[in-house]
Amino acid sequence: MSRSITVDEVAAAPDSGGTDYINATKGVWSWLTTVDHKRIGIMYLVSVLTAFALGGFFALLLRLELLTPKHTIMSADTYNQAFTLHGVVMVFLFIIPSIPGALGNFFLPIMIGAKDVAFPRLNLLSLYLYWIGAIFALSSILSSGLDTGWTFYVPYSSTTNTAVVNVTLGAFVLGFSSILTGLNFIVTLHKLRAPGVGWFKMPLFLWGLYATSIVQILATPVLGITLLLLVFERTLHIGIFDPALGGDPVLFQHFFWFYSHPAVYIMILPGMGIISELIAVHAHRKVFGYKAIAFSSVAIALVGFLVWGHHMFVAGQSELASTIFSFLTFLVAIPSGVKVFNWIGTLWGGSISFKAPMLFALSFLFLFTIGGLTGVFLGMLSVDMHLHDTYFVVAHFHYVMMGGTVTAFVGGLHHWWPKMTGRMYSEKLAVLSCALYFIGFNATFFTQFLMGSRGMPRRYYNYLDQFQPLHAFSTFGSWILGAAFLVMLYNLLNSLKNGERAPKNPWGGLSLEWETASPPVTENFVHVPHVEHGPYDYAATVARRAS
Amino acid sequence: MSAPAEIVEGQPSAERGSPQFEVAHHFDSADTQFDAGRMGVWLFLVTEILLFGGLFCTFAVFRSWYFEDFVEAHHHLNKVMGGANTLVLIGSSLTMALAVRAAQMTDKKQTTRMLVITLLCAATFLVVKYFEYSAKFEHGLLPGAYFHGEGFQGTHAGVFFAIYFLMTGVHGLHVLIGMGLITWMLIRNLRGDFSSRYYAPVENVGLYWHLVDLVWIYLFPLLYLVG
Amino acid sequence: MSDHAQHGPGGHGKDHVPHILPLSTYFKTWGALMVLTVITVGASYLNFGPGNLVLAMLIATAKAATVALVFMHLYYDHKFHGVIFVSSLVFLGIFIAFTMFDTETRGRAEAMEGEHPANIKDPFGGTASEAAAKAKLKPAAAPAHH
Amino acid sequence: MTNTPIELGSFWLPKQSSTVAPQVDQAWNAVYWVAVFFFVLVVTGMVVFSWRYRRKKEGEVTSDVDHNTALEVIWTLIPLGITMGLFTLGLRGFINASVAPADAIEIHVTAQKWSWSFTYPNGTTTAELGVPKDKPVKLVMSSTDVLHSLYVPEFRIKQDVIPGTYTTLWFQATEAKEVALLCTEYCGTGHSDMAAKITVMEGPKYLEWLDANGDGADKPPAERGKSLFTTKSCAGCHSVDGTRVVGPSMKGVFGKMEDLADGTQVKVDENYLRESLLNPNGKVVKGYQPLMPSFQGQLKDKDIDAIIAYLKTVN
Repeated sequence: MSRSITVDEVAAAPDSGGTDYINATKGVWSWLTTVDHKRIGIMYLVSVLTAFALGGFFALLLRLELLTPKHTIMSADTYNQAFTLHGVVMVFLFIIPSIPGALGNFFLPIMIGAKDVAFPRLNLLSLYLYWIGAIFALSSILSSGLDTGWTFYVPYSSTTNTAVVNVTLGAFVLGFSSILTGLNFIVTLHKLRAPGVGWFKMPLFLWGLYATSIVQILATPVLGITLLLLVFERTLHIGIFDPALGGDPVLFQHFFWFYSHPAVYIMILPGMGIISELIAVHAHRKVFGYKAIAFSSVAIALVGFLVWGHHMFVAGQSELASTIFSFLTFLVAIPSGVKVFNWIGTLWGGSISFKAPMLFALSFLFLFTIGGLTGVFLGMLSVDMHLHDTYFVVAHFHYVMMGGTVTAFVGGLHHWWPKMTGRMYSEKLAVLSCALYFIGFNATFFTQFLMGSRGMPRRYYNYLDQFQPLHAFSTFGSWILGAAFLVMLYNLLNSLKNGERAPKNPWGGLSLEWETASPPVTENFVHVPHVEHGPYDYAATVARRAS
Repeated sequence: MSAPAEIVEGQPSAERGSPQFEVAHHFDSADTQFDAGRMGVWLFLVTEILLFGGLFCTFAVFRSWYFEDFVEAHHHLNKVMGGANTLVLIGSSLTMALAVRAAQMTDKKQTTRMLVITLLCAATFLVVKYFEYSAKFEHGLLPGAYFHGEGFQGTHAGVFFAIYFLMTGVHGLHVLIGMGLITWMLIRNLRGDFSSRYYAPVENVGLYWHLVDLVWIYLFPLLYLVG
Repeated sequence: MSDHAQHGPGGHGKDHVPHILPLSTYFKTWGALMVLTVITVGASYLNFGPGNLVLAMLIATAKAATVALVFMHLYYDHKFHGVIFVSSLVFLGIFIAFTMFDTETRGRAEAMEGEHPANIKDPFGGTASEAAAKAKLKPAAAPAHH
Repeated sequence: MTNTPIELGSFWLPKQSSTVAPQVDQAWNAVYWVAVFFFVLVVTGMVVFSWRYRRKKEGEVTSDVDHNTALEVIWTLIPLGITMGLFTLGLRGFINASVAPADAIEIHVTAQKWSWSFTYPNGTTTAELGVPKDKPVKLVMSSTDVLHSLYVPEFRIKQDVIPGTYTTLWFQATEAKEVALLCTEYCGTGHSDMAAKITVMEGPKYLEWLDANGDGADKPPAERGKSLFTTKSCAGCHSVDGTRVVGPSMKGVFGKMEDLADGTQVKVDENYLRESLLNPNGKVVKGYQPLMPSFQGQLKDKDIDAIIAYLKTVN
């Protein structure tokens, strides 16, 4: 890749005699005590993928149970615990930490030409807190389970005799982990950008992470106090949420959603950032509307704080509050729409290669558009009255969270896999897994829109016979989806052993991570790189090469 | 790092201590490292404010719903003790600020003195709190289900005391954590870690301590004065 | 926003130079805080009705601002740190205000229906009772068209 | 679980069986077609551009156009206008559904794990809901334990039921038929079985039903007792399958000798059961707390007879 503008180019991509961040030091201990953001990223990656496998296992069990009404493979109580754990594991242990923890940690410093994040030891602490939180949360499986749903609504959660305290304390600790990551990223982006990396010369992935970090800082502490209040309500009956003592169960929902709605943006914004990278790099095209995409990330993050009450239109919230929240919800839909248009605009006039990462990015566009548009249904006050707490909602948030975030995550994983591991995976298998994923996903979840709009409530163990064919179809879809992930797992793991050595820049990208070796050396670059053009100046680069 | 520091004329330049301090490898200058640390602490303080914010929100909601009950219940708090504690905490904020100033001037003795006074103020605060809590326990002025205070007209005093104990309890926990951090600073100061070249930890603990004071500045009038 | 991207390696010294305030500033600040505390306690013995809350909050805010600006050096610090601090208060305000939009107005629509049936029930048309009456009439009215 | 199915009215939605439903469906249709339009727009753009600009050789020169202000303003403002329209449409249906007409019949709904009970203006309580056709009905709802939510798909109405607070919901049924009522707020083990049947009747038939059928006077006593056992919340504390809940199980209770808390013994017969309903904490079974409320004044003699008749059958 000719990039004449890098002052330290020769030194920045050293053939360092085979020494890289992976084999720089040896032994488990050297990983557990590392402060290298790349190693921490890899440990996050392994952890969140384990969590994803666990959550996915619960999901498959749930779908199997729903194959027929009434008892199929488990009792109602087991079912309730399974969907709760599916939600808790996927939300707190997988989606929230996934992209920032794994890909963000690995690439954020490299993309701005820094040697590490601002607070490397805090970064390691954040990983340890994640593990501790995970152990707390998962200890519930071994004790009495948890059957509240991931939303912990009172008074159910303050009266059920399952392990609410373990899991809330776990989520509390996980919240700390999330806060520390966000704090670290914000400071890193402010203070450690290499010379020449101005705010608007950052890859858009970083704008996504920046916006995410703002939300993590502002919203997560409220989850902390909410869970603390819940624990006190359970153990000491303080009466803040207990109506018998003058408290208000609906107030809990305000507290919970003040965090959990912005948390939706913690989940999706980094994914949107990845998609901007994938489309630009694989289309070799300058991003259309860079500033619009960058600012819309921040706008989504901030306006996202004003709309939590749209989860409560039928919860006993006042009509005035519902009206205000509905209005603001429509406003937050706009920046998401703008992003989609900009991505399509970036395809225009590009030179598009259909490697696996790009296929995932196009799948994202398809799935996220459905997810986003069905969100508009739920934002409409009267329509939400019919759809709230039905499978329509389940389908909607799976299209956003899985069709959006997970698709972006696996797309990003394929995109950066050669950089992270130094190995190429089999393109054929990657394309196969993407195709299976796309088909399986739609089969599983599109069906659920139909069930929901026809009146099938969520969190149902047993259901009306008329829904059986649709449920069965959804369950078959989930098996295809499961198979897609098995193929993907095999492909990626196999590449570690048998994959070809990855070149420095397999996709012809222009951002800084493609300047350094695959895999990168311990401090990313031998000399601080000096960058004089944006990460998407493809046309200029081609022209320069031609001249 | 190698390059000898340039010293700006007119700034305090006691002994150039802290040989331990080196700019961390991933920062380009000492200023950047200082700023990064301080920005990190400010971001952390944001999370603290929103954590307490949840409790302020419950207070606002329930005060509005059970206004009379709250006014009645707040007369059972001791304004004198609360006021005294406010003065103690403000005093500790002053001494903390002075400790940072002393550290900035590489005045080790003065730093030690000020940190010790700050610790004593914090301890005084907690002792007063202990007496207040005991009095509440004695009269059955307890949260929610455990409330059995006598002579109350309203039926929601339990909610007031739930919020009172939560707010002051969480605040008290922060005072305790602050005392731990100040003690740690004291030890490091005695070890000779700090100088005008390097005082970031003292400054950052100071910021935390001032926030603890800030929260109390709102807690006190809300709970003790207007109810 | 402080932008360190412009600083090259070695562009700045390896030493940080502290910004030191004169002692008198600290003591004046402390004095002001003590006086404000005495005023707020004193004011609580007088009855201004809702004014008590407003006054107490104004004094508390004055005290908090003093602590933040002087003791916490926010006045002398990077502007961005002030932005961080203020935005936390803004979002806290949003949290409390939006929650109270709900808690303060529950059941209000029902009450308004009682008082002004024409306005709230169907702001775009007649009253609820009329709407129901209309709906009731429809099947009966339909044959009339024949 | 009730076996009343949800009748479909279109591919996506159930039948419209209340006066609220057409307005909700109007909003649904609007947003549905807006969504279809934008989905087709995005996917077409994606497919067409992907094909048209596929990479034919390496090193192609790509467009350097990085924005177009006019275009971007347009594609921000048009969706903004559309969403504002949708908001208004949603608000309209919502306000209409939120506030009941003043002349609505008030029926009190009590939700508990995991059953519904409905109390009519004349004091009758039933486990299934009966309502007149073409008359507005207002439900005043409260829960005795956790959150529940009352949902009638064919009426397009839903509202959470909260302990310690009354929430309301209203509808006016347009067709004499049976429709399903479901619980949509997760409430534990029996959540998915917490359903009830709504029978919509012609006006005169409703009054008849309320008088006679309402409190089940024409059913055999044991059957009436069984429904009273649910509607009067007995089932919340007393199981009928032998499991220990808050109070003793009723399985095989009739004729049994029970040890009492005061050390004496008692034979469970009609008189003991009657006494336990009216003065429940007089003779408490050993190992249980005196927690049961008295049903003095709430149960008529024939109700007590019916419950006893039912308990005789629980083995």
